[in-house]
Amino acid sequence: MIDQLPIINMIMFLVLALAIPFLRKVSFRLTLILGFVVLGLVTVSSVFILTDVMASGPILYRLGGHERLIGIELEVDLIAALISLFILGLALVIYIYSTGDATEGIEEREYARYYILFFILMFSLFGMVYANDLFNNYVFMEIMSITTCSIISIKRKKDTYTSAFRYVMLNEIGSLSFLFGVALLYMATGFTNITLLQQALSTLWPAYSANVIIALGFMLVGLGIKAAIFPFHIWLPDAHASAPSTSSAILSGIVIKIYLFVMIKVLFKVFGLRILDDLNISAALIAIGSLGMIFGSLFAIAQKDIKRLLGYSSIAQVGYIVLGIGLFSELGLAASVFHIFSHGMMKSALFLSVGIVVFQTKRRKIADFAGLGQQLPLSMGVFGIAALAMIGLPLTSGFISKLTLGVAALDHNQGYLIVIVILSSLLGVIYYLPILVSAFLKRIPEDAARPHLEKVPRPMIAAIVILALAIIVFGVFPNWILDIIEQAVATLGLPA
Amino acid sequence: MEDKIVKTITRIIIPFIQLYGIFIILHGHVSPGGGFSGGALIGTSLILLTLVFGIDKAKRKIPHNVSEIIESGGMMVFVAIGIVGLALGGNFLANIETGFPLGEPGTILSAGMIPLLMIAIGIKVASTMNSLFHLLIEGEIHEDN
Amino acid sequence: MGIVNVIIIVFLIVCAIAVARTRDLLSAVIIFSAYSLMMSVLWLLLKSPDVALTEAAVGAGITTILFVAVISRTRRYEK
Amino acid sequence: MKIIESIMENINYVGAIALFLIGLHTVVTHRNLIKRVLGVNIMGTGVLLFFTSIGNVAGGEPPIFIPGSVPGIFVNPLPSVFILTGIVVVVSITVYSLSLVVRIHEAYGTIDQQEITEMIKEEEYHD
Repeated sequence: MIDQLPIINMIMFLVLALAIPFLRKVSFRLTLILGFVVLGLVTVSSVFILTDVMASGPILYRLGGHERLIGIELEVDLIAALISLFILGLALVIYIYSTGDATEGIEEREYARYYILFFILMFSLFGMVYANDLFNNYVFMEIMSITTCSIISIKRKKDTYTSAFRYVMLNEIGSLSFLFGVALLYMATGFTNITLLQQALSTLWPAYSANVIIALGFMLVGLGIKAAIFPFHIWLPDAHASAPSTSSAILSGIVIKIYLFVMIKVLFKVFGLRILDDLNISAALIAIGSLGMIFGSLFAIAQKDIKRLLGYSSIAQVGYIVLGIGLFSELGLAASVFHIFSHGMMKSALFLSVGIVVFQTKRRKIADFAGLGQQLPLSMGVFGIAALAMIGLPLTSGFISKLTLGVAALDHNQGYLIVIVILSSLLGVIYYLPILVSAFLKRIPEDAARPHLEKVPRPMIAAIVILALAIIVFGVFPNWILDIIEQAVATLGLPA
Repeated sequence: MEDKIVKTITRIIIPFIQLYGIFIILHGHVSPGGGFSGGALIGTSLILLTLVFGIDKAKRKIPHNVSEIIESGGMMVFVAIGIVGLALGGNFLANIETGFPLGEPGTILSAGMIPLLMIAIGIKVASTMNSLFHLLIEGEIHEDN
Repeated sequence: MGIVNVIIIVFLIVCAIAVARTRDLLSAVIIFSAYSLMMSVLWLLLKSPDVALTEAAVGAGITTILFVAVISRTRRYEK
Repeated sequence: MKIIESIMENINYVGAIALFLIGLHTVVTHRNLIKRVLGVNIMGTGVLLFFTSIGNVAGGEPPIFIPGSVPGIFVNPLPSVFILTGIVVVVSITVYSLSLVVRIHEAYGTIDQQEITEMIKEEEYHD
């Protein structure tokens, strides 16, 4: 029975998404409750999957019982099980938040559409995490790019359309590049199944080196565009700035991270360490990651709009993850995966708390945050905790990921990388701290016009408080999760 | 368009296009074609209907809420057929293991559940193509809640 | 590979460049339709009749119609 | 001469790569939004053509089983399946971006990327 759970998870999301048009006519509340039930059920089954995978190795599942060579195969290994739980956790929090308010520009009658997109997005996310087949990864990527674009442009405003259009075009270039890479690998080996590809490539690599090199390049560029890795990041800030807060949280917290996870899959499960070492990919990834860390932060300093600032900060954080992957060591990869988790939580907390502030005050310029600390202690408090975690203050999850990354860099005899990590953190101080200082410490004169505040629905507050608690729990007791991550990373066959 | 020739020819030709589409859908497992291409053909005939007789008449034939139900329903049927395999102990979308009758190779009634899947896909694709065209020439979906 | 194959490929490339260079969007779309049809012939030559059928119905049929619909709603000439 | 011969032998691969690059060039450099969507289509067909050429076998037959006949060498049917999926995906992306183009035209009155950028800049300036 436990073998069937992965596909059951995906079917549940798909069926719910398809059922919403019918349910809406009955009652919208029912849709919300059912969505909650489905997310809960999937969480339970994912926990089962995780325990089973930890006990007895990866779950393999073949759709329709066809063989590997021609059929669709799902594989849930330990990393996939962990990542799917992470997606679910964040999705639950964002879902709770959006039941309070999906508005902020979305019209009332669009709610149902928003939830349809949300669940199809979840379906494709799970598909991408589970699929053990490069072509299916491509298909889920395309489903995902359409749904994410629609979630960005769900607000019927002018600028969302242009940013969504730019996003869809760049995404399409990215996914077609990925597909081209898949085609080149298929030409060399005749497989798209990841397990078979890995076996075939390790023997065929000297004979088909041109194919493999070009395929690797195309795939990395494609995934780089989709994950907003530094030179390909141009679509991200626009998309964030115009989208509703929940969409930004999904985009920055989950979607980008899944592309990075696919990158890990492609690098270590398809190509394998030998090819990567021969081509010296490590140095390239480290360079790209470091550039992203520095330039993302530099761009962020110049921003006036808070959401754009957060978008550029995401680019810098993606740089950390790429750097960790590029170290090609177990600890480095563990640091990356941990940072995927912790950045997902921190960025969602930032976006959602900013969302509450925008909801209450209807303002989003950084200058308008002055003195908001006294007026909105809770949401600005969560913002503060998340921002301090971004900077890397001890006792928060951000500190742990930076620490692990630094240790991994030292292990790798590349101590100069620590300088870059610290430099990027300092740049983070430059753009996050002024917001906090002016929000909490600046006194506004009594007679100054204060913005009119709207009442906040409770689910929104609950969501951001959960995130803030999670950030601190991850920061104080990191070993719970780090142990599992290290155990998971060990299956990829990297040097310790 | 107020051209009598165009209208008459369209009236004659649409059934044939649709028949050909149905043929392609039903023969998806024995000859080239399948749910998507056949559905696209039927969708084209519906688009032709819209082009010649105007969007109002086409909408009266297939209102928006009906096409919405068809689209969701088509996918639901697909998933349901897949779940049959799951429920009977095989994998999702299992065909032979589930005990679908395989029939005689080369005839329409063969290949187990594949014709059923093709029909579900075909209906969904036809309706989707039509409603996408309506959406593009109208701009907005007017939802009638 | 036969000479027909080469001719079709050359035709496809010429069409693609023409699509990129033509200022009149409607003409570009019509050229694109011819391109799709030729592509479906090529797929027939490469022994994938399934794909040829689908490409003929979708690439040459529906995509063209949708493009024309959008052009009729927006504007025809590129500046 | 040898080069020309090898190009002739691999004409499908060469053509596929050429189409991919032409499409990429159109998407990246063109100002007109509809042209960019056309570029994506060309790019897509380029990649799909590449896939078919891989599956093609010299002298093969279409992979259709006709009862009563003796099957010869079939071409690889798996790429056809990939391409069918790919066509579906490219069409849906096309339709989605076309609907965005219509919305953009409603909002800005133009479908020229440069004019839109100027308009956005002007709006930001007035803010």
